[in-house]
Amino acid sequence: MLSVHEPTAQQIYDECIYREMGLSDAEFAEVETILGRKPNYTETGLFSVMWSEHCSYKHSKAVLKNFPTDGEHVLQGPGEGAGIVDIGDGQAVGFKIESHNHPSAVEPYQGAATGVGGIIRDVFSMGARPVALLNSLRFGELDQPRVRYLFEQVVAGIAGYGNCIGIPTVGGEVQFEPCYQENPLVNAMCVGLIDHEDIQKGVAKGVGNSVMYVGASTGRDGIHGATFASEEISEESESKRPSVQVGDPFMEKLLLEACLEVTKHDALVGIQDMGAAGLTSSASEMASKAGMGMIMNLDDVPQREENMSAYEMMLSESQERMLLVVQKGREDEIKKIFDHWGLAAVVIGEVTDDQRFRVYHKGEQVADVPADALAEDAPTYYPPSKKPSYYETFQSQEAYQPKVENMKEAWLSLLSQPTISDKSWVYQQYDHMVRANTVVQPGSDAAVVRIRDTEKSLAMTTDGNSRYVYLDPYIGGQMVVAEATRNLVCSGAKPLALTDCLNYGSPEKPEIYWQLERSTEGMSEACHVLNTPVISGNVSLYNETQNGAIYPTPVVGMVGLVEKQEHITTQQVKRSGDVLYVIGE
Amino acid sequence: MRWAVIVFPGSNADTEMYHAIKDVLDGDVSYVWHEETSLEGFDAVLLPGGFSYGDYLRSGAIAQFSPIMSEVVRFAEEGAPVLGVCNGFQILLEIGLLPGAMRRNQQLTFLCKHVELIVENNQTGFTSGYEAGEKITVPVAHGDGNYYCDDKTLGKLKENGQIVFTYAKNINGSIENIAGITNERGNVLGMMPHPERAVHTLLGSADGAKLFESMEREWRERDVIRT
Amino acid sequence: MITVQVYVSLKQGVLDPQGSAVKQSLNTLGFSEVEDVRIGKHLTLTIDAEEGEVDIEERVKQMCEKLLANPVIEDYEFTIEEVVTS
Amino acid sequence: MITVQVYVSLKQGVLDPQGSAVKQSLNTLGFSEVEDVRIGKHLTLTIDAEEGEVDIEERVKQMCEKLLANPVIEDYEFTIEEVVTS
Ligand SMILES: Nc1ncnc2c1ncn2[C@@H]1O[C@H](COP(=O)(O)OP(=O)(O)O)[C@@H](O)[C@H]1O
Repeated sequence: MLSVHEPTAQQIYDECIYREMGLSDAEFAEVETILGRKPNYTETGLFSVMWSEHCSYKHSKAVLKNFPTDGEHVLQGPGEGAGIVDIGDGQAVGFKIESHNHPSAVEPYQGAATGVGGIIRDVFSMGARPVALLNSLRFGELDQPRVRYLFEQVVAGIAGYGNCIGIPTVGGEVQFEPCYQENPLVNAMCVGLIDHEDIQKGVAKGVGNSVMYVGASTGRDGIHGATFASEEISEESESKRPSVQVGDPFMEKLLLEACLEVTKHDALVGIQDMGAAGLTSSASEMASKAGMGMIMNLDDVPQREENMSAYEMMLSESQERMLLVVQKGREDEIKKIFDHWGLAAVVIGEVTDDQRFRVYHKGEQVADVPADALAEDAPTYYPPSKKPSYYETFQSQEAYQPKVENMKEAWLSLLSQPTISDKSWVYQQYDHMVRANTVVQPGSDAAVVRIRDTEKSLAMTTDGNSRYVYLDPYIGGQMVVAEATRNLVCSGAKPLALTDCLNYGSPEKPEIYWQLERSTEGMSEACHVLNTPVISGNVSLYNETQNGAIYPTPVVGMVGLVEKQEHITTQQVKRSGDVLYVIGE
Repeated sequence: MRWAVIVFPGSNADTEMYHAIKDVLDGDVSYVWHEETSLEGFDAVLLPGGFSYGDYLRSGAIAQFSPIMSEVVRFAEEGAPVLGVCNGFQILLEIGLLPGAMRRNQQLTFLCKHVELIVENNQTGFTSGYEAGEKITVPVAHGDGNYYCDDKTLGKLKENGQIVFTYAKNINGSIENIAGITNERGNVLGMMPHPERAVHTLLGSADGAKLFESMEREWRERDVIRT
Repeated sequence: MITVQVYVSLKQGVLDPQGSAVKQSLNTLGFSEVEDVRIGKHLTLTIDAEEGEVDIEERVKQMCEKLLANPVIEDYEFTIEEVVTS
Repeated sequence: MITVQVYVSLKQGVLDPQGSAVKQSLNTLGFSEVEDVRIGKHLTLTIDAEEGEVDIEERVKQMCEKLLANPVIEDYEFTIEEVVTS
C-alpha cells in the first residue's frame, strides 16, 4: 500500500504516463502550455481528473447550451450543487439528479448507496434541508442471474443509505432492457427546501479567509473514480476495482445536521461538497468561481490511512466530506457546531488573491497551477455528428400496426412485463414515509410531499423512455419532458422546473453524438413550450461495453408546486360508478 | 404534561414524534440530546425511530450506552411512561427494559408500508383509548423487526398481558406476530410500527393518535389520584 | 500489539434468516452439497498491550458481554494472538 | 459431514464505518486499549461430503467467489474440518 516512488515530470512526458491517467496527447500539451513547464505527477493528476468528462463536461458542454435555464422563478440555475426555484412566501425548492452508473456496475450496493449520498450532499451544501429522494434505474433482463444480483443490490444500496439518513425515497422508475445488461443505470435525485435568505454558494471569497475540511477522514477510496466514470466498462475496469468507495450514511446524517446549522451562520463564506475528484474539484472550483486563489497544506488533512501521497489525497473520493470557507478569526465558532455533532473541522488552507491553486505536503510545494485552468478553462469539444443508419432504416419503414387477437391475453402479458408490472417490491424497501410529510406515496403518477405549516406541497417525478429516444431522439426527447410534466399536472401540481441526467454511449462516436444532440434539442424544445427550465443536471457518457452502447437515456426529474392540499389528486380509481373520460388525441 | 423526545446521533424519526405530540395533543414537548443526564420535570419519555449510531453492530446496541439512558432507566423504574418506537424499541430491548431481541426481517429486506395491527391488550396506559381486539392501520418501516424471545419469556409475556400489539398478518417473521410489548409493570411500551406517522388522514391513517391520547389521559388520571 | 479475533454467532435454536437465504442461493447456484449455513460476525480487535498489566482475556470477555454480543440471542468466542512488531 | 468456516473481511484500506463506530463505543465504555476494530462475516457451512468425490476446497473457493464474498471490496479465507458423526 506504500506509494513508493512517483514518476518524475520528465518520465511522465517521455513514457506518456498521462495517457493512463486519461489525458490525450493534445490535452497534455495544453497543460504544458498553461504551466509553461512540464507538470509533475500530482499536477498531472489534478488535470486528468478535472478535465475528465465527469468533471469538465468537455463533450457535452456544447449541447447543454441549448437548454433554457432561466425563468422568473429560477433563483439558481445550473453550476452550483443544485438548482433552486422560488415557491413563494420566501421559500424555495432546490434539486438535482446525478448518475452513479459505473460504480454500480462493479459494486452495486456501495455504488448505488454512495450515489445517493453524493446527491444529498449537493443539496444540503446549498443550505437546503433534503426532504425527498427519487431515482431512475435501468437493468438488463431479469432472467440473467447477474442482472438480478445487480437489481437487488442496487435497490438495497439505495434503501440502505436513504433509510439510514432518514430522507424519504418517494418515487422513481425501473425499466428492463437488454442494452443495460452489463451497464446498469443508477440515477439518484434529491429535493430540498430552503428559505431564500439561507441560499449558499460554493465560493472562496475574501483574501486570508480560512479553508476548512469537515467530515470523514481521507483514505485511498475511489482514486481515479472520476476518470473511471468516463471510460467504457471493460475487462480492465475489473482490475481498477479498489476505486469503489464505501458509504457511511450515519456520518452523513451528522454532517447534514451540522452543515445545515453552519449554513445559517454568518461566519460561513462558502461551502461545497467533495464529490467526484474530491479535494481537487471542490477547492479549485471554489477558488475559480470567486476569481481567487488558494493555498492548501495536506499535512493537516485528516487521514485514515498511512503514508498517503499528495496525489492520493488530492484525488481521493472518500465520501461524506465537505469543504468550507470561513471568515478569518471565526473558525472556532464553526468548530463548535461540528463538535456538538461529534465531527472534526480543521483548517487546511487559506484564500489568496493570486488566482493560483497551490498545494503543500511535508514542507514541499507539490502543485502550483492557475485555479481557472482546472475548472473554467477545461477543454470543450465539438465532436462530429452523424445520423445513424438504423435511424434511416426505421424512418423508411411503414408504421407498425399491432394486431391484437385476444385482448385479455395481450393485456395480461403486458402487465406481466417487469418494466410495467407492480414495483412495490422496490419501493417497500425504501422508507418513503420518514419525516411524516409524504402525502402521495409511491404507486401514483408523482409523489407529493407536503410543506409543513403551509397549505403547499411539492409534487415530484422521474421519467425516461429510452426506446422512444432511440427510435427518434428528437421526438423522444420531447416526450420525456412531456411525460414528466403530465405526471405532475395529474397530481394537481404546476410544473416548476426540471433536472436531467443524460446517460449515453461514447460521444466520440458520431452516431452517438448525434443521438445526444438531437435528443437534447427535442428536450429543449419541450422545455420552452412547457415553460419548465432546466436548473441542474448531470451527464454520464461512455455507457457502453464490447456489446455496444446503451440506448440514449435522458432521464428527467421534475418538481411542481401544489398550491392547496385539496388540489392533490391520485391515480387510483376511487368509486364504482364514476365515469371515465379520455382527454387529448 | 411534559414530553421528552430523546435524540441520539442518527435518530431520524424524532421530528415526526415531536410533531405528533404537537398536532394531536397540542402538547408541551422538547427534544432531549442524548448527552443530557437529567429528565427532571418530564412526565413521559419518547424514544424515536431512526438509525442511532448507524445501527452498526446491532440495532440500538451502541445507543444503550448514551449518557441519557441511565436516566431513562431510572425514569422507567419509577413507573413513569416510556414509549420506544422502532429504533426506540430496539434500544429498550438492548438495554434490557424489555425482554427479547430483534433479528433481521425474515425476508431480509427493509419493509415500509401501512399494515394492520390488532390491539391485544387495551388495559394499558398506552392503549386505553382503543377497543380490545380493535384493528388499526399504522405504518412500519424497519429492516430488523423480527422479534424473538425464548419460550419461557413468551409464556410470561402472554400470562401478564404484555403483548399489546400484533400484526394481523406476519410481515417479518416475528414470533406470534408480535409488534409491540410492555414490561411487566406496563409502563414501558416498545413497538415496531410508527403510531406517530399515523396521526393524520392526509398521510394515510390517523389510528395512531389514540395512543398518545391514551398516554395523556392516563397521566391526567394518575395526577388526580396523586394530588 | 495484540490481535483478538472475536466470533459472534446466533445461539443454537435461534432461526437465522440470513443463513437460510444464503443456503438457498448456494443450492440454486448448483452447490447442492451445502446442507446448512449459519452466519455470524467476525470482529478483529487491535489492542495496545502495553496499557498496564491487564488481564486481556478478562477485558475481552467484558467487551463481549457489554457490547459485542447480545446474550439474549448470541454466543461468542475469541482467540488472542500476540503480534510481534518489528 | 464436513464443516467449513468461512471468514469474509473487508479488504485493507476499505472504509469500515461499522468497525469505527464499535471502536468509538468501546473506547467510550472505558476500553481505551482498543486501537482498531474491523468487522467481517463468519459463515459456518455444513456440507454433505458423500456427494461424489468432489474437491471440497475447490468447491468452497467457487462458493466464495461466486456468492459469499464480493472480491471488489472483500477478501475471504476458510478452514475445512471433517466432522465424525457417531
Ligand atoms: N426505483 C424506484 N424507486 C422508488 N419508487 C419507484 C421506483 N420505481 C417505481 N417506483 C414507483 O412505483 C410507481 C409505479 O412506477 P412505474 O411502473 O414507473 O409507473 P409509471 O409508469 O406510472 O410512472 C410510481 O409511483 C413510482 O414512483
